[in-house]
Amino acid sequence: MPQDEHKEGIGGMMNPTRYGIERVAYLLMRLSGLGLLAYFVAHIYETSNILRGQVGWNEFLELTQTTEGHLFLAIVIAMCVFHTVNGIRVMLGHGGVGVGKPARPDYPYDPASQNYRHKIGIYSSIVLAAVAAMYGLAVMFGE
Amino acid sequence: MRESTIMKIHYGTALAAVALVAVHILMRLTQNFAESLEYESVLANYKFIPYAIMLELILILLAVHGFNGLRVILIELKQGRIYEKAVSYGCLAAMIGLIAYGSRTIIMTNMGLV
Amino acid sequence: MVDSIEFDLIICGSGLAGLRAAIAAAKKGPHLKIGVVSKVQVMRSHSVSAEGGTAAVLFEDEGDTIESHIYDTVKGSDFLADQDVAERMCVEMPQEIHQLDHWGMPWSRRPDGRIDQRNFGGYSFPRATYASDKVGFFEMQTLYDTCQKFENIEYLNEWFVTSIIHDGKRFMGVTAIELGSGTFYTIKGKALIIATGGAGRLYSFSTYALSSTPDGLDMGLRAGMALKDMEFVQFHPTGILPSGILITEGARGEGGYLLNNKGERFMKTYAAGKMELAPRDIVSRSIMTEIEEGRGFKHETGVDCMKLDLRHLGDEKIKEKLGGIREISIKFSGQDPAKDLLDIRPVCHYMMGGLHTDIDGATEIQGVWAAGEAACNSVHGSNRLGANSTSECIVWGKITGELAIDYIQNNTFTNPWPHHLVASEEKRIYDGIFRGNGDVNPYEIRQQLTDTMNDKAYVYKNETDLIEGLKTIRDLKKQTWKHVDDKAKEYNTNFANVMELDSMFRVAEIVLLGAINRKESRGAHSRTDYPKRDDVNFLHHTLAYYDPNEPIMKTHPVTITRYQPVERKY
Amino acid sequence: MAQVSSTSNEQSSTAKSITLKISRYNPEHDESSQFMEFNVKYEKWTTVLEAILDVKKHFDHSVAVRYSCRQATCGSCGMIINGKPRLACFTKISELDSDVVTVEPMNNFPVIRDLAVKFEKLFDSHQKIKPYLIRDDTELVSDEKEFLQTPEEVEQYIQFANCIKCGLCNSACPTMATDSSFVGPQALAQAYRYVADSRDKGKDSRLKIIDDSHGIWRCHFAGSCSQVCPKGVDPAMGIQLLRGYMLGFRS
Ligand SMILES: Cc1cc2nc3c(=O)[nH]c(=O)nc-3n(C[C@H](O)[C@H](O)[C@H](O)COP(=O)(O)OP(=O)(O)OC[C@H]3O[C@@H](n4cnc5c(N)ncnc54)[C@H](O)[C@@H]3O)c2cc1C
Ligand code: HEM
Ligand code: SF4
Ligand code: F3S
Ligand code: FES
Repeated sequence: MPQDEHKEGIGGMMNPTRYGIERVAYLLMRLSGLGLLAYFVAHIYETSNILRGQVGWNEFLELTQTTEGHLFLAIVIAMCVFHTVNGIRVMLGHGGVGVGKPARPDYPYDPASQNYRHKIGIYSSIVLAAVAAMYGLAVMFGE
Repeated sequence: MRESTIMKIHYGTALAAVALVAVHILMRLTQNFAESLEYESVLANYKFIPYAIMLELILILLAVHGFNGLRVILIELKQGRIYEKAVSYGCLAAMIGLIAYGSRTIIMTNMGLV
Repeated sequence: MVDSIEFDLIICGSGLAGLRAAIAAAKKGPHLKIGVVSKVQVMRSHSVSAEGGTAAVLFEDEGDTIESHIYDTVKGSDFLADQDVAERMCVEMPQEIHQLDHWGMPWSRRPDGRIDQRNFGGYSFPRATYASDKVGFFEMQTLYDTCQKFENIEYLNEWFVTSIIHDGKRFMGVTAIELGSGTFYTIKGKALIIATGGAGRLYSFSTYALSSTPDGLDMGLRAGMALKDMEFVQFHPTGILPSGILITEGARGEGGYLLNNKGERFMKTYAAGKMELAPRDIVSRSIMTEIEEGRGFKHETGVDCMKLDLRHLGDEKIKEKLGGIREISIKFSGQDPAKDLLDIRPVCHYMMGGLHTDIDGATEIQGVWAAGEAACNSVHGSNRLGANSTSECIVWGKITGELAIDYIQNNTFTNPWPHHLVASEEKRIYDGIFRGNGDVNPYEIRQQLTDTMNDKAYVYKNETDLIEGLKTIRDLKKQTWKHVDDKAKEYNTNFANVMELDSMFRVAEIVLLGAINRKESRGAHSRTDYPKRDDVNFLHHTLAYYDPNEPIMKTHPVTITRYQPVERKY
Repeated sequence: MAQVSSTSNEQSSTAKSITLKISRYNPEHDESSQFMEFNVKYEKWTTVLEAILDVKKHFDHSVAVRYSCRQATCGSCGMIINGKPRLACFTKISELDSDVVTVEPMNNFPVIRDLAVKFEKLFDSHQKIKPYLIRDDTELVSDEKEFLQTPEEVEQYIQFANCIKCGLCNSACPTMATDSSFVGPQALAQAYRYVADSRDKGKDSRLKIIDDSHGIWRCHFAGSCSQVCPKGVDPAMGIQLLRGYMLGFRS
């Protein structure tokens, strides 16, 4: 029997409740990345319908121009905005920008990398995503 | 390929995509939403060569970025030489497949083969 | 058959002494196999707790001298130190500090980039080299990390060594239990370095790690070596309440005051010249005298204590130089040294005694060396100065590591393996302890033993107390505590704990016997019934040998080279 | 004369009590882990480690737990306490604010028994990143003095040198939760500790080692490592700064 490594597993990886907003951002980043990938593949397929001529295109368009379709699109917009804005934050972070400067830590320890700059980044990506989704809904349903 | 090269590409594609997707969406927004989706206007867009080139670029960038992202998630979920090789090549194949399929649409539409 | 593995050199213990020895040996004998065996994971050793500093003369250009370091050490020892040994340490130390620096030690620095030093008790020059207040921790890290370079060092993490195997003259191997799997092993080897550290957990109020029990001392004792000067137990003046965790002497080195309940710096009565920075034995006695004369405080646990005042140092200086003790006092005692007075009390902190070795760290068995706190090469005599212990560990770690390699390379090893000794050791621990029966809780016995030591052999001692203590301990020993209720093999710490207790009994007895025999007051050994030092009758070391009935006590001369004993005044 | 002895074991009238739930599991014998409950008394300063040892001493000698220094410097006693990785000796019962204290072995480490876990992988990863000064003259030749290093230069790495190898960060990290080959925040932070040391010249060789498909790139700046670190090491910062070198943001 291979040794049980006692890993926390996917449940532990996904659990967003324990380590603050940074861990929520981590999870949303993953989910939105996957969601966008799925949408992207679907979108390529969708647009390929143009090859079927005007009738084919319109047929397909009708399938998506429903309430569910619009809601789905709104989520895609949200994911896209979140993933993009948070992606920029993450890239800056990965490059060492805004993660604080090394310094003697004083008890009680307060890790400099978990700072307000990045927290603001996370919250603003969430807010922007929500705003974008609402704007999208307004446009789509506003017809 | 070294992991750092792959990841630099990942970040690079992301950055480039930010710009291009922004243009893509902005162009959609210059028109009324429903109008923008009308067959004629879509087709016209495809026929406009600079726009078609941009679409092709977006296609490549996002496919590379997205499938590499998928690869990252998958190799973190489970380890093993064979599995990781399968994931890497699988993602590469899917990436190429999607680019080919998308390019077909763009090229054919652009050349007026519809 | 008992499972067996083999090394050229076995190092038992992975504290500062053990790791320094490992590096010295690995460098000198790159083709020899070195095994570091430790009952805790290698870098979890007690040495990580050392806080304040490591003594060495670095600033001869500013007036410090090696000579002065030697004299301070000898005077601090109340003239019981072997002076050639003290000299050796002081001469070797400066380059060891620089060697540690070359290996990556994060020493605290002066603005010009040179290594900084701070003041410590009993020195006539500030020569405690420090790295904030985590000296031992950083030294351990530096040595551990440097060890990672060497491919010929292997680490046996969490192996409990139980005995030393030799053929009457020459070392052959050790027996050990791998705690993880519970397997009993023989580890064969050509040479052994014992670096099992101090035994401060003989006392219940102690600064030591919970793993600091006298297993190594007892192992040597049972193998026929002598324990030397065990009656000299150092009590550090400032253990914080209620845990007993150390507040480093560096706190006073940086300018901290000791206050009694009149708000006076009472040290002016006892050592006006050095005040709070008198050697530890003197400060601890002063605190106890103050308490007995009614000028102490009561802690909320009901224990008498004294106050340590660091407030005038200011928050910034405390954070910079005493960050570790700031964390400790806020977390464990709820007292912020920048705002509150700390509740402190003398606490068991160091064993001057240990396995009897010569100046090279060689023991009485060929092929066995001892280094660090487990050894007694008599560098500290009857009272160690702060910061001299990590120095000792490093210097003799290096010396013994190199000598052991020389010995291995210059001898042939063909003697037949003494199977019967392994068999009898297996019987001793498995039949005698693991499968033993009885209904007395060994943990409660251990508590009573350590409480007895605390009550009867504390800062001030006297004949009645000591004899009573010895009697209590012998009575406790007779009870039926030799059994292990945990029957599993894997990670059986219950088994290890009972073996530790077994060794504690033998060593505690020697501490008390030594103290009873020494009818004088010298250094850390302070008898109210014999308050004066007696150089006529007691200017000698105490040796104790194993005997199944009662330890055999002997004496050993002190090496005096240039400093004749004089009255010790600060 | 009476000299008051042990202090930590005395129970004053202020003692309260909690239920301590200890995860028990011996992979050699048991199918799965089970909780055993004990009622223990505590004072405001009692740590979780003391409570566990209290159980070991008085109720059940067989509880398997690793400990040594009891002052948060040796890194032995990491475990999951009420759902989060913490040091048992550095967590007071009173600060948990709960009537039930649950202790489990750390995640992402194989269990040896009960609360004790195997550390081999952490030690191996640590060794892999070459945790020592790399330059030609590390071995002292007789009369050499120290390498000069200003206090400001020390400040560049001292934070990361505080790591006690307790493994809490590895236990909290989301990548570690599924990736058995990831080097982990502990080792990566140590790689940065040495790279940032002005005395070191081994940056390139270390960057090469961690540039692996299970190396530094598997950190997504989730930050959980820094949130659980009991010593203020902030591995997340070290890792991002290190990656800054690899991305060419820093030199
Ligand atoms: C709180 C505190 C602070 C101190 N501060 C200072 C200071 O500032 N300056 C100074 O100079 N000195 C200081 N000292 C003293 C100094 O730290 C110690 O004397 C020194 O660390 C001892 O190191 P060592 O290598 O001899 O042994 P230790 O570090 O105690 O190591 C003992 C080793 O032996 C192993 N071992 C024991 N028994 C067995 C067995 N049966 N089988 C296998 N392995 C075994 C243990 O696992 C451990 O690895 C301090 C001491 C304390 C208690
Ligand atoms: C347009 C702007 C985008 C930016 C700035 C961006 C940025 C990033 C970044 C920085 C990462 C790395 C995250 C990490 O390592 O923690 C990432 C991951 C990922 N991205 Fe994007 N991305 C963008 C668009 C997209 C799109 C459109 C898709 C879908 C096709 C996508 C799919 C993914 C996936 C699947 C991942 C892996 C998720 C993870 O590892 O957490 N991204 N992105
Ligand atoms: S970085 Fe912090 S949490 Fe991680 S091992 Fe080191 S001390 Fe523990
Ligand atoms: S939690 Fe893990 S993902 Fe990175 S920032 Fe810390 S290593
Ligand atoms: S016992 Fe050493 S860190 Fe907790």
